[in-house]
Amino acid sequence: MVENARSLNFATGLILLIGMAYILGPLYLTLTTASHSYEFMLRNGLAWYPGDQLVANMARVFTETRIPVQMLNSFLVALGNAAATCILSVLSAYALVYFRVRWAGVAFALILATIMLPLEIRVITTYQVASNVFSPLNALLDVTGLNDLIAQIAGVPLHLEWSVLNTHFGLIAPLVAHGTGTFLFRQFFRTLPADLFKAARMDGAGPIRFLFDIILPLSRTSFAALFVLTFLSGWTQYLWPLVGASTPDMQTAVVGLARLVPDAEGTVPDFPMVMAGAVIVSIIPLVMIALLQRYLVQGLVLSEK
Amino acid sequence: MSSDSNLFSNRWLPVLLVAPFMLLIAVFFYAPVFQAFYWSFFLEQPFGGGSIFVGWENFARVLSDSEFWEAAWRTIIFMVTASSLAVAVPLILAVAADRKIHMSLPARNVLVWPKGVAGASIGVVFAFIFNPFVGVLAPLNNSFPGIWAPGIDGTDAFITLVAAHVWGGIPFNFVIILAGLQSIPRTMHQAAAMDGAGPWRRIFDVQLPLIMPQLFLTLVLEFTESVTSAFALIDTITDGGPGGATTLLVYKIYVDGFSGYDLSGASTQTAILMVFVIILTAAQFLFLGRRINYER
Amino acid sequence: MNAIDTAIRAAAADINLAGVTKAYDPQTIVIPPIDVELKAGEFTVVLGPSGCGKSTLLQMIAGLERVSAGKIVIGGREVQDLEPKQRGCAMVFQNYALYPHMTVFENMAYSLKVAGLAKVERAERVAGVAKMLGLSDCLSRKPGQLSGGQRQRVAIGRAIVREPGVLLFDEPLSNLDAQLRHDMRVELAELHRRIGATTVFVTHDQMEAMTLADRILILNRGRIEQFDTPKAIYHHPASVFVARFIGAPPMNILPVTADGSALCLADGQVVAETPLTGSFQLGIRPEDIVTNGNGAGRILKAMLRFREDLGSHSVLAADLAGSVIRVATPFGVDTADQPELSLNFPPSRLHLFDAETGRVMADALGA
Amino acid sequence: MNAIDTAIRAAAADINLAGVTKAYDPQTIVIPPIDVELKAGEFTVVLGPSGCGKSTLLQMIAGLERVSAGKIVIGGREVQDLEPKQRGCAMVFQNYALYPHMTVFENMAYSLKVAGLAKVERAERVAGVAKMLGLSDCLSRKPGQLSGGQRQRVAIGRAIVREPGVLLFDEPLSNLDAQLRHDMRVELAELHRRIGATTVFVTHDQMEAMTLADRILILNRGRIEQFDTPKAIYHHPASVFVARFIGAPPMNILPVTADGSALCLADGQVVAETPLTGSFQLGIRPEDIVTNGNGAGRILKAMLRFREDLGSHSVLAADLAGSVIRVATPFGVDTADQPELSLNFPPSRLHLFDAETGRVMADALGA
Amino acid sequence: ADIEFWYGNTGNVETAIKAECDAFNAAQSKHHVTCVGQGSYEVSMQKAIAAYRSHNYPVLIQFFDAGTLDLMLSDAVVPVQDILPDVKWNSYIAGARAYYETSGGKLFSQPYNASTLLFYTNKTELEKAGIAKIPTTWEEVIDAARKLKAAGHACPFVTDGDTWRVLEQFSARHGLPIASKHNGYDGLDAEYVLNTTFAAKHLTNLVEWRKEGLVKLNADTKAGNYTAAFNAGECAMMEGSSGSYAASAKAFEGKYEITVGMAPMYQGYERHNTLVGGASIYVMKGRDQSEVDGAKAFLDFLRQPEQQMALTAATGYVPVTNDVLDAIAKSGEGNSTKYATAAIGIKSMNQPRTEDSRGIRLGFYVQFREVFMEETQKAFAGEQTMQAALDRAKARGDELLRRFEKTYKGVKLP
Ligand SMILES: Nc1ncnc2c1ncn2[C@@H]1O[C@H](COP(=O)(O)OP(=O)(O)OP(=O)(O)O)[C@@H](O)[C@H]1O
Ligand SMILES: Nc1ncnc2c1ncn2[C@@H]1O[C@H](COP(=O)(O)OP(=O)(O)OP(=O)(O)O)[C@@H](O)[C@H]1O
Ligand SMILES: O=P(O)(O)OC[C@H](O)CO
Ligand SMILES: [Mg+2]
Ligand SMILES: [Mg+2]
Repeated sequence: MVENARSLNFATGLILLIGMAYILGPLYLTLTTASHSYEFMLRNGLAWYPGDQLVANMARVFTETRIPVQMLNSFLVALGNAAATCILSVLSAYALVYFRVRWAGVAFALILATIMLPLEIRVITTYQVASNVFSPLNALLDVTGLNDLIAQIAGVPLHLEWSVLNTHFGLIAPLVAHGTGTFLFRQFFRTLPADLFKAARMDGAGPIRFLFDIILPLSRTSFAALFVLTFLSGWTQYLWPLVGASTPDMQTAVVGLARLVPDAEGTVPDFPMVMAGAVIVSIIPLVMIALLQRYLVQGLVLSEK
Repeated sequence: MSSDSNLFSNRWLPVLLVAPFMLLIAVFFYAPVFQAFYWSFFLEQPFGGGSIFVGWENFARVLSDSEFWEAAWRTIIFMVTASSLAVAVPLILAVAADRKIHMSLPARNVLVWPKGVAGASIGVVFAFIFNPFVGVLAPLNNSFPGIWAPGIDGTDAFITLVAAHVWGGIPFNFVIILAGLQSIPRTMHQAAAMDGAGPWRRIFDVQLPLIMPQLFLTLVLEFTESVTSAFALIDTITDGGPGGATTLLVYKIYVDGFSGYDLSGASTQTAILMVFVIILTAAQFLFLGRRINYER
Repeated sequence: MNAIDTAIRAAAADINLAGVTKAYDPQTIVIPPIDVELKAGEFTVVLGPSGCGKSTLLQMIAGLERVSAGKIVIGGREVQDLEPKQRGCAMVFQNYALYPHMTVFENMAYSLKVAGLAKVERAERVAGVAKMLGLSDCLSRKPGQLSGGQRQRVAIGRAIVREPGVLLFDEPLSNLDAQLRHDMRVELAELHRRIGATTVFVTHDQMEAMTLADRILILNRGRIEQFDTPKAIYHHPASVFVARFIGAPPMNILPVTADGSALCLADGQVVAETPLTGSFQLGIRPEDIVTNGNGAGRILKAMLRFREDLGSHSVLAADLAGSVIRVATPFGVDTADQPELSLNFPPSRLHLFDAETGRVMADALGA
Repeated sequence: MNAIDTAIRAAAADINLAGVTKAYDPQTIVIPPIDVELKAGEFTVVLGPSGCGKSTLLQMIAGLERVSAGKIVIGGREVQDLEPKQRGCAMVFQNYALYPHMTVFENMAYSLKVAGLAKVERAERVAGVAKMLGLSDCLSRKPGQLSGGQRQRVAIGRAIVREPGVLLFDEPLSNLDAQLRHDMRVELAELHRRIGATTVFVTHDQMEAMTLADRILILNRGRIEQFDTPKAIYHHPASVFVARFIGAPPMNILPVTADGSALCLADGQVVAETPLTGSFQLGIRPEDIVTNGNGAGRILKAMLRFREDLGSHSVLAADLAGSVIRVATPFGVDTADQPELSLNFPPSRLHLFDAETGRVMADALGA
Repeated sequence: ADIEFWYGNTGNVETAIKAECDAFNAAQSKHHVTCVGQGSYEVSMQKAIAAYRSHNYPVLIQFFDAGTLDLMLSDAVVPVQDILPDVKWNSYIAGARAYYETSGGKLFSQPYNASTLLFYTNKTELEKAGIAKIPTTWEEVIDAARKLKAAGHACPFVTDGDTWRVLEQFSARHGLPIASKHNGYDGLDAEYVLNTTFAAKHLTNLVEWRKEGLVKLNADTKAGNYTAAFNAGECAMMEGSSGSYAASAKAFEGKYEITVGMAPMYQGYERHNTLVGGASIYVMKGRDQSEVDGAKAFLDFLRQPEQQMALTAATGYVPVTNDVLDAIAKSGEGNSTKYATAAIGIKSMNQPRTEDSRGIRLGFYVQFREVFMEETQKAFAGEQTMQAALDRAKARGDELLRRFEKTYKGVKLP
């Protein structure tokens, strides 16, 4: 920057300091509370300084709650969400950018529209659909009258049923039905020089080879960014896992954590344990951010164009 | 773009490539959306025993329901206050972190951390931290009893939600805005400095106008993000209370549909909300999007 | 097997374009029907202003762009409907278009790999080409770790490793700085001598065109203005367009009128004798004008406006009959700084063009 | 009010750099202490290879970069600790750095607005400058809607609208194509004549330097190699560095030894007489070499390697005593294509440099 | 057969339910039951609905009282009495039966974790404040509260203002209707009347008492929750479900003495029965006979006195068949605190009955509970008067009823 005025730097530093305090404050209080005993909390409330019960509280989270197995669910959901989103997005974006198809615009609009209506808005009916994935098909068969035909031929109308509720697939699929990844990759592909495509064609590469030999290796950073983003988003989901999984053993850790509070009806919630749970539940994504922050930033930068 | 030199001409391969994703969004996005609109024209028995077509009656009822409008109004207030804060705070921080001082490196890192903390976890934590008896504001309450009572006072509950939302919303917006700021060429600052503009003036004359695309993006995304985050926060901090003071539309839909098993009512509200969001997003694109399309 | 063969080895081939036309959309015809014959092994430079269709032409030969009409025959085969890889052409792109994630070796070997050539053979061929291009030491580096010149060479290596019958270059030097550009030019010339592929080289830099080409094809809005050797194009431009386009500073063009005996400038000064009548455009190169009035031809009076001293020579700008002309003084000659100049236009150096069409009037000037 | 004054109007001012030093970090000194005096109204071109510190020097004058040590005096005021806007300098950036969100008018008026000038006055001044630069028609357009040359002019307009005492240019023409570059060069020269501000112009294009500069400052790794008029720099380069840097093709440099009487090439051929002894570097410009052995000085034998015909002249590359030298034949001269060349190195055109330091040996050659 | 059973409870109740499931599986080998907790009554119900719609549901589901009408009209369940015709259903106490039977007197579901509203005191604290007699009327409760407050007690009486506690149970035992048509028992065209009965006065009193510092709500307590506040000794008196007795007793152990009694009455009002709360188990329609057999076996198992006693001991839920009280008496632990709620609970539910204290049979009642809470909370926060809140609750509630009526057009109450 141009000026180096001391007062300016001081003000800037102060703003950043306040910002960091705002971010770190709750995290710090979470940690300190998690490091005291339940009795200490009952007596003193919020803990301003660390205690020595952190390990003990964490151990209790592991022995007394379902959070360990729920962490596994979270991990599977996050991983599944990330992997499926990356793969499906890259394929669809590739098809839309690198092929001469007349319907590309329509397809892209259809995909883009999914960004506008978050799952939280349409959760009721998504739940209904998830309870029978074939219901749209059934409805289609009924409406078009095809089912009458089928009923005449086969004797009974076709009515397929497949509930994905309370399955890992069911937890993941509605999260993947989201266009951000396709959008991101499309933007990225469009920044790749057109000559690269020409060069590959001159070298004799067809669409599949071009995808695997050129596009995929070049998309590594975008891939990583999207992967981190969708992993985090899968991990931190709340509403869908809350309704999509009916048993605690299928629920994700975030839901389990939120459940720890009302679970303790009749007693003051065991906040130290809840906070220890919060720490445990956030540790994987936080480590991920710390390690992959670079990709995250690059990925988000891309999405801006 | 229409030229063949840039494109493959295979006919079925692209269909094959898009098909899995299209199928997925057809089933898990469009079918539910369609279902919501469909149900909003019926009175649907919860256990599926039967349904009665009622035309626009559901809409008429919802739209004349003062509860719906209050929830809608609260939603708008939340979106406006929480979303604008969730963009403004990161904006200020990003402008600060864009200056090369010692603090900016750790800040750039730390400010991204909340991205890893789930909305529901934030909720659990903030519920405790803002607890009127044991939380950070307890001393205040000791001196002025009842001054901070999110369990009783709707405004206090609302403030807690906003504070939590902003906390969780900082990273994403911060990163995008910072990226925008950093993509402003150094010479642009130098040119403005030569033109006599100080740092403060440059923020408004150069930096802000130039990161309009990023700001626009954050605003659009923040919009849907606030819906998502709001649900988790409400469900973990306030349960929509006290007295419905924090019942935003998303939460109301969930409660009506899931606790009240009023599928038609919930669907109708969903449908209205969808139309509202679509109109708003379209408006954003039309009014904001158009003005910021200049080349660098 | 035939596919592999043309993909990775072909003899230098003739290229014939017959009535080749290109329109990206029906309204705008980028290239009206053109016919060109390029001889096997010849080095053709395609020169023209931006947007005239050079790249389009090249890409049609390469198969990256479909022809709207017409035939392309390479080495006797009609290829306009074939895929790029079946045409036996290789191409070097303006910004190289190297695969950034592959090493130099992988970049060069990629086409061979796609064609299914065995690993050992691939390695051998790449090694050979790398040696020829002085790239042996950087085979395992990625393009990002190379200098501009090296990248350029990798791009060329990638093209010639396939031993193509036709080598296409689309402004391959335009991203390099002046020094490197000069060096690469020399390298390219030598390379062509060695591998002998029919070469089509697109540029808008006339220096490149002059020094590299066997023949230069000058395009103007998709039409061929002239297709001839560099010398012929320099000394006998077929049109005002060519005359202006080649040479720096460009040829001076002055409106003249002829009355059947003399060729007059706008202010009446007589430049030369001529049997013609009518209006024309007169061309003379800045370096052909003799200052100080002691050359052949009549003396013309001009007013000096300013001079640029370029060390090796100076360029004077002068007003002559209402037009500004440029005069290059040969190096060594120091012109005194007086405003009035006496100039000679040696008749043998004069070019006369039709005022309407801009085409040259053959043998129109006596002397 | 004084602030406004220097911000928007100043007389052409001397610039004195005394012991100015720059180190971005303590290890790497980008500019060792240098002293320069630029006269008021003078047009100084700073020339040097990439990374030599040209931009850094300019930015220190502008106040965009702090000096590590030393004093900068502009128009008698010590300015090294002042803010950019207090120095009365204006600057044109390489990529123009126009504000993309402002119209051309707003771009040009911005500094006036910041300085608090009234609206009417702003409009007046901008209108004046716009007219001078031929921009009157595009005042309400955004930079994105302008051509390269127009953007360039807006950048200049933005700088001169403040009527600065000092005008700084950082490679303002490097993004333009050759034709436009040439035109802008002419425009700039005229502009300078008109507004008369002390001008510092950074470039690495010697053509620009030669044609624009009153004096050229040649930088090499932050050090001043030579600071003199273009002519002096071309004809009397102070070092091998300068000699090689100026002129295209560059001066030929050959290692020579002197035995107190004769100056010999590596293969023993005598080039000239000399009273010196020791090893030196001999320089001669390609265009100073006379071919066909009929010029002044001794005849040297060289082998032709290849020739490039540039139309206006040809450049020959030849082997001489183990080095490759370039010879430019004046236009009009057609050399026969024989491999053996007889060359004259006219003694008056020879430059002798110290083998170690590369500095010129003044008056070292008889003749 | 392998069968599944869904329930909504959490905490120590959930532990007790799981124990019963394990006991069933251990007791015989013909069937195996998997018991799945859904987190809450409301969520459990919604999940059941969606599961039923997708034909992917368990044979046994526990539903709470508020869902009774929805289930009766759902056509999704088979009345237990049809499936198990041989069971002596009239051994169920009338108070429990009334809520879950059809107009024809047929039990629709098997009462399971039955609760009712009780009055809890922290005897130790009351005595400290000089209150010797456990209050039985609201007047006494408030009197005691004043004393407690005077003695420096921060939280004399606590409630969460929940619909079930402050409206349903209050109205029932005071013989007041909350809706016409005997709370909907006589037809879908009922209307709310809660804003016109004495309940309105009581609720207004609560607002006043809260202002005075005698009554506290969840959010007024440090513990954040009324039972937790009572259990921790923060509050001295509370009205609560019998289902939370075990937890309270355990929390008091060694610190305080606890009492439970029937919920307080206003002087001058005759005491009527309190309603059965908690939840009952339904057999879902359309499952295989083998599953139904498993379901029958499990229901039979749960009905056994020993099982009911175990649940009571572990949680405080009230046994609801007449034979259990005898069994408790026979066990010789009749006076043990772990069965403290059994006798008092049954006694409370067996008080004289009116047509308005049978139960609640109103449509979209779960949503109405939300409405009631929302409006009264606003009244407690001072944003509107309690009367206004109740008026609004009635208006919004009637709206729900009309819609329900329309949704089930042509359907008859069974
Ligand atoms: N894909 C395309 N679709 C439509 N028009 C195109 C396309 N590609 C090129 N054109 C148009 O065709 C004309 C010729 O373009 P081409 O790229 O061949 O020019 P060029 O001579 O290579 O120019 P340059 O020197 O700038 O590379 C231009 O007017 C251009 O706008
Ligand atoms: N902000 C900086 N921090 C550290 N080093 C820098 C900085 N700016 C420039 N340098 C270094 O200082 C040296 C001089 O840079 P400068 O930009 O002045 O070169 P230049 O002559 O303008 O080169 P060019 O022709 O490429 O513009 C270079 O080695 C460069 O790497
Ligand atoms: O808390 P419980 O289980 O006694 O249930 C209370 C009410 O009946 C719920 O509707
Ligand atoms: Mg081109
Ligand atoms: Mg520079």
